[in-house]
Amino acid sequence: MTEPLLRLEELVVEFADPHRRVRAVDGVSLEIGAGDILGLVGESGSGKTTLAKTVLRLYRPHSGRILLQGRDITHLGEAALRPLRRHAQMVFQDPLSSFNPRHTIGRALAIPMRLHGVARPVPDVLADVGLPAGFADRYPHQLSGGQLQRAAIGRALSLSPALIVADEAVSKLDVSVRAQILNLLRRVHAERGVSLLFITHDLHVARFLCHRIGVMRAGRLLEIGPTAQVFASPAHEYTRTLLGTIVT
Amino acid sequence: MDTQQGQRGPTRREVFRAGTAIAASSLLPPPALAAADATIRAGITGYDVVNTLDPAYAALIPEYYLIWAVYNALLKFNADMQPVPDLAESFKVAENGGLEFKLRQGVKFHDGSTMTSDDVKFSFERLLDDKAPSPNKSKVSAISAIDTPDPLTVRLQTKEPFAPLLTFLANARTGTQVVPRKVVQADPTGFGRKPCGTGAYMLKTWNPNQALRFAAHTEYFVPGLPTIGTVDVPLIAEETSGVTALLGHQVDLTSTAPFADVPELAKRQDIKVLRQAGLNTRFISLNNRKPPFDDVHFRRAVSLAFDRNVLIRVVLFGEGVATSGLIPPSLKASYDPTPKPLTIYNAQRAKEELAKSKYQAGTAATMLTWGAGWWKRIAEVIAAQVNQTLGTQFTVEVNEANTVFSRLKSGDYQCSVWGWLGMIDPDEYSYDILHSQGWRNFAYYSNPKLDELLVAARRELDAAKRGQMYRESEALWIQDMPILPCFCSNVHNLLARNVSGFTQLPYSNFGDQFATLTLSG
Amino acid sequence: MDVRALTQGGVRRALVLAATLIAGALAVFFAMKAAPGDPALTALGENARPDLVAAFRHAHHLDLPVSAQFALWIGGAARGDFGQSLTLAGGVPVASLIATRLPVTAFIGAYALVLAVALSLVIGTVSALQRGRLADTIGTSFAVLGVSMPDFWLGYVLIFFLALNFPVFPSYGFVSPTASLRGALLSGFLPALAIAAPMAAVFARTLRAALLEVLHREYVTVARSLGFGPRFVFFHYVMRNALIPYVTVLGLQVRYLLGGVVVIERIFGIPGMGSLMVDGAFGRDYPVVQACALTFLAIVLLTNLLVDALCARLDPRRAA
Amino acid sequence: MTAAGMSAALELRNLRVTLGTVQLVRGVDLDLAPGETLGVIGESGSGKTLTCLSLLRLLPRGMAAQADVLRLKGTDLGGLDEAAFRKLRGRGIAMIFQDPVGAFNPAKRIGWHMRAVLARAASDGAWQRRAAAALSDVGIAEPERVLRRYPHQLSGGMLQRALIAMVATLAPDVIIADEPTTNLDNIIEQQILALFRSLQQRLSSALVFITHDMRVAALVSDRLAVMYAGQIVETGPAEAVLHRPLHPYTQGLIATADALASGAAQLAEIPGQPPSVLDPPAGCAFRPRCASARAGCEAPQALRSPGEARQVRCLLYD
Amino acid sequence: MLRNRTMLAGLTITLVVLFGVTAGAALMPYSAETMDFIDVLEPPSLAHPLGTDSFGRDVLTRVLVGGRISLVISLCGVALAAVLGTLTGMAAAWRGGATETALMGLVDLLFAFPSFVLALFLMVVLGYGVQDVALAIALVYFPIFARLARNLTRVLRDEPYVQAARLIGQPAPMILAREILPNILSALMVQASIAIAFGVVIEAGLSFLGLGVQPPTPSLGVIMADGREYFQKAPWVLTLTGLAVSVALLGLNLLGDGLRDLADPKLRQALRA
Repeated sequence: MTEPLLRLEELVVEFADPHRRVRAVDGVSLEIGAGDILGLVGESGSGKTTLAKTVLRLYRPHSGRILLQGRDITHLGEAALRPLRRHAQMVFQDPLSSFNPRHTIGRALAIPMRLHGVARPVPDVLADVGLPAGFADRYPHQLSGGQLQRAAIGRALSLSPALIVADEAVSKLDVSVRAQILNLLRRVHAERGVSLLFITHDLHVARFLCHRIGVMRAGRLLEIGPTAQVFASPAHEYTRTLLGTIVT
Repeated sequence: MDTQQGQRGPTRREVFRAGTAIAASSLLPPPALAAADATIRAGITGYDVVNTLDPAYAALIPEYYLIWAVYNALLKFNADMQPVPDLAESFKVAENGGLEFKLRQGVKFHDGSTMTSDDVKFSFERLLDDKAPSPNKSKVSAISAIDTPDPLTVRLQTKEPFAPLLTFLANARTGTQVVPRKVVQADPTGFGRKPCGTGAYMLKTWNPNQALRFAAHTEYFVPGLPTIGTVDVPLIAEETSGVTALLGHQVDLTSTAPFADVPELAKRQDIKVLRQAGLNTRFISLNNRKPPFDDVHFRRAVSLAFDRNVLIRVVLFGEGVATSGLIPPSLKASYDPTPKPLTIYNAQRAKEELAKSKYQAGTAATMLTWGAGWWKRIAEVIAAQVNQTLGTQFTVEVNEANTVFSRLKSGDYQCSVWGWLGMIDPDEYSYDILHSQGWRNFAYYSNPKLDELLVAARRELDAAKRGQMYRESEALWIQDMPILPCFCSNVHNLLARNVSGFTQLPYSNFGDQFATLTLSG
Repeated sequence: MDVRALTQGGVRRALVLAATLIAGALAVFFAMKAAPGDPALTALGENARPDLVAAFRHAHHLDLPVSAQFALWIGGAARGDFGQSLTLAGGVPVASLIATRLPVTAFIGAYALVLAVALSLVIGTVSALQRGRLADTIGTSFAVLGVSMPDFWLGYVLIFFLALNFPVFPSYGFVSPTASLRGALLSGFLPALAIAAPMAAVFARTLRAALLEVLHREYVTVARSLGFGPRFVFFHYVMRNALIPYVTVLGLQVRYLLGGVVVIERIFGIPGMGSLMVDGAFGRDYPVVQACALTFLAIVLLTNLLVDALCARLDPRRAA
Repeated sequence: MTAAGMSAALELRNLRVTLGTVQLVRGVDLDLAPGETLGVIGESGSGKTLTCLSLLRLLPRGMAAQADVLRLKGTDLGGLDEAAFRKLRGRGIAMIFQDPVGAFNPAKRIGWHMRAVLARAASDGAWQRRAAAALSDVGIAEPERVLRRYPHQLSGGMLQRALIAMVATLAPDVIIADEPTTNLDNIIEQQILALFRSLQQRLSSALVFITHDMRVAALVSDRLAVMYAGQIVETGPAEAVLHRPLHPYTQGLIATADALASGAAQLAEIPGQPPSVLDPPAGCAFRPRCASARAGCEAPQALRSPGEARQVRCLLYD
Repeated sequence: MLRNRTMLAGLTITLVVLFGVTAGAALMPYSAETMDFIDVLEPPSLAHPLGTDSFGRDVLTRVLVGGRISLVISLCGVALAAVLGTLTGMAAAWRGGATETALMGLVDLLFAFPSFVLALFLMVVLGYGVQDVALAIALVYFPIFARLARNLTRVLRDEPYVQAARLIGQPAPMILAREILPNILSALMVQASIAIAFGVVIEAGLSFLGLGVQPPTPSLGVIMADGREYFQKAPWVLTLTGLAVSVALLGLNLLGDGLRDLADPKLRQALRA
């Protein structure tokens, strides 16, 4: 049997704030196969963003295991992680703050490729995500949110990762632009076969994009299953409440 | 200069200044206020440390300021700096240098007990005691025996005649003030904090580092004195603050005044400035063992290369006189008023001397000085002038006063601004500083002829002859220029307009005048 | 649970404070030992006899290894015994020196703080409310000028141009508030003003900036949208919330305030901790300098605690 | 013009908001009948929030608003000075804000806020009791406990309820709700929307409901107005606009929403980016993104009335 | 508008001051150290705008030369503090955990000493002199820069673009140097301009007490301490020198204010703490 692209086993993430310990992720186990799109839905504070960042080892888990391509990265140090980084990339919620305000888009795209020895011209990367080559010379504040999010997706893709984690990647975008980015993500998945871990609070968006859906609440994964199944016959009471909010 | 001067560092100023009653004598005695209730605030300026009021162990200038008020010695100085009887009623000097004192009758200590010759004997024995050595021991070490044939007679014997002894027995910085045997023996270590003397004032409260308060000694042996009931003595660290305190009416009398302010202050109507030539000597100490000052011609060249009157003008603001020797003008009997050509600015001669020396223009030397205040200004001015005249490269190095003194003592220096103050006998100025065995001889100067002369002067009991010997000695060493005499500065006291009765003496007296102070409305 | 969290917080703070004090003591002690100069010579005079010097060193444990000296000292300090003054007030317990000096410095410091707060509240508020107008320009100019004036220089200028012409403010010395409160307030006014001027400037700028920032907060708009009166909105919304950064900065500036005290005390002849420390520094009085530095450290740490507590009161989000 | 006349709750003509030389709102008209809900739809930078703030005269420093007509229940507000206008805030026109957390004075308890509002509402009785009643009217359980809480101790949904309770206490004629649910979770959003409906029935206030979300607008509104680049580009009854959108921009928005809801494989998208606030294109601002753009679109477009109670700012309907 | 004017005024004064202490000092017809024992303590006049001191030296010349010395001392001290503080603060924030606790503990300890007490203490320990004053200034400002850099870095550490940099596998030093430093630099510069002003005050204060720079080096504090010696006789030396110092600092402070207003709000917050 083949090892899934990403496997989480009983993952627990805690934060120590000055007064108490907060368990942000509480015993989550799940798998993402190659080419899979998993949506994580839940309300604010449910721990979905923390889970996403822990998967990428921006946070250190308290217990449990993270296996990326079969390799245990739970406790790897920063230096050991570095060469593995290219396999898992992230697209953030706020497109403007995902770019160093002092770097041009071209530089922001070139740095990761240079680090990992990818020889691909920046204009090509821009073209992949539907941006004109001239944008390479612009600074982040000169671009709109939608354009920046395209560039962010381009930056992630340039390293040909196996997994992209998208954290509320369309929620800060204007309504009229959202569809563009969702279509782009879908296209990228179709063309590259890259797996997606897609975090959202928008059930419509989740249903549109994801093969499978996990529902999180208070750090726990309540249920997980194929999108159609979760929508048609939710197993958990909370999921039913959540789905009840969908306006059709 | 005073020893403490060196170590107290940058903000310290000399203290031993004296003044004759220039102002006081010209005024009619003002009507006394209800004196017993009156308080006078006599600020000690430039210092704020007083550790002990035990005369045997005092070392700091402000300590003596106050000891003079609390105690009396056998003798005191009159306005001409001649020792006159104080606790003694009369005294006789024997051929062999021995001294006999008849004491006043019925002199009371602050605790009410009566002073006897035994207390006097005890006071000297204490100074000489090796177990708890006093820094003043050397002043009285000439004494070989103390006899007290009766309660009012004291005889001091010396192995050989020691002329300075008489001066040292006056109420000065020699620790010879008389203390009560019983009180001291009851608590020898605590005595410094709870002093008990025969003086006009007794200590009431002591706020370390801040202020002391004194109350009149009602059984003081001079009838009618003291006139003021209470004397408060704030310790004012900054001398300039002392001036503002006086101008702002926070004090009535100060122990010193900054030179720069004196000319302006003297013009004011609301205060009185007492000033006169002081008992001090300022010079540049040269290390005669180290280049370039190991060459007599170079030393002479430097001495000729700067104008001492410029120092008087820009450092002292006119408050002093240029000197050609070590003994200050106030010691009239020994002072030599003849100006020595080698100490008078003469660029031509300076260059000639330089030509004769083994050093040339461009020679570098470091002149040590310390801290803030006018000490560093002396160095700055001299270095600038000498460099200009001789083309040398003298630089000024500012150091901590402690460090400067250590370096002088260990001979680790080329030249340094230096000086002494408050010394009351010519022997201290001459023997100590230039005799090859003198403990203040940081020039490492040695001249057998001078040594011989200075030893003879110590044994000469005839004041006139002795004075002549010192004048000769000054003429003798000046040719070698082992140090560069610079000037003698004035001493000052500032008085509020309504304060009178302060007789200024050249050695910067202070507490001894509390008794005669009066306030007018 | 709140109470437990609070006491836990208190214990933690007390531990941090103690640790900081000990670390500070260590630093101060060993730094002082490295300083040049010999206290024995300072105390006894440079021409002191060697046997006297040795006796002095023995009496004050200066002949022991430095680590042993430190152990002795810290042990004593823990019991409130900072040893005896070496040169400044020979033999007097340092603790009693500090005990007489600390109230003076506390008074002057508090006086300066009150002046600075009063001045800055007026200037900061007027500047913010009159933003861009003449009053703002004047207030802001004062504020910048205030920080630009060296306090010791200001002290001198105040003495010579104010004190000597208006004798109601003494140019020198200090009257204890226990003796005469009026006297203390008058004699402390000029020194407190010299210390306060730069502080007031910093505080006023902080308040102005904080007020302007709060004015842009949504809750101010909300309050106005509900029809609350301008005075109500200003005091209960704007000022109330601007006080939080204001008090924080106040706390941070205490170290500058105390720094100013050191110089100003000396110039005005105020017998406080500052002049004690300067004298101690000049006189190589190790125990005095160490104790002073440590006391200053303790004052700052305690003030920080106080400010934290005040901030927690002002800002419920910061409460435990 | 449906709700025009003496009985209109609010009447606004040709509102313009400027920041220096930049026109941020470029001539907006609004009419509300009492008890009516107008949904205003627009993206960031469309000028919808500024329109609301200028109704309350609470524009940020530096911005200026001008309108030909502003009437509240027939009273002309144009000539009122600030003191008089202030009395109108809260009771004549009130506003609910997008960020409930930022809307409260962080240093004060909920009870304090309630008390301050109650002081403006003319009624009697102990304030605690009335405050608790007001909170429980908006569906807050244990109101007494909530009164003692600080804002940071409550969730966004709870705070939004409390803010609504405060506004409700003042019973304003017009309530402006500026994206009141955008920062809230789905479930809470549903509850707040329901609360708005019941509240409006109770108070019979007119409601301006601003949102960027078509579906939300449809839930609460009687009529819809769509804004783009500082102008209203389409208005009409909610049903009609949702099912028969006229303006190409509205059509695009609805197509996307429909595609998402139906689970289509590809989303209908509006190409391009929203125009820059500082430099909108001349003429029809939507022209660069419009598939139906044609000659004439580069000229400024007026509102047309192609049907009953409908208006659209588009050349297609000439 | 106002802030631009403020900054312009600050920049103008600073430039004038910089010109004065560099070219200006060279253009003066007098020397800062050569004594003239004739024109002693002359009151201000056309020939000597700030009068002369007790050695007959032109006070303006000395203020210009002394200003340069004081500025250089302050600049060196602040530069040292900024470099060490920034490195420490960034390292602490980036590493977090025990490293941060230890480093910031040290920083907070230094920070808890009253500034001038710390400087004074250091002078006693180090001895007097130009380098020692610079070092004392550096130690007084080190904790301020360390705290600032640490707070700013902590803010930026959680910014998506920094996380993105980690995710593409940039090594920590590279992230700190490339992604974080350039974005906190403006805040550090603001702090530096204010610190330089305060550094001059510290130098002046120490030298004024006689614990700082020692004559004949004419630093501003030395000139003022000298003027204090004969304040009654020639009040202009202390008064006008102090005034000149105030104006120079005014320029630096105005410049700092202007820069602070330009800095973006997130950093402004951190600047205050």
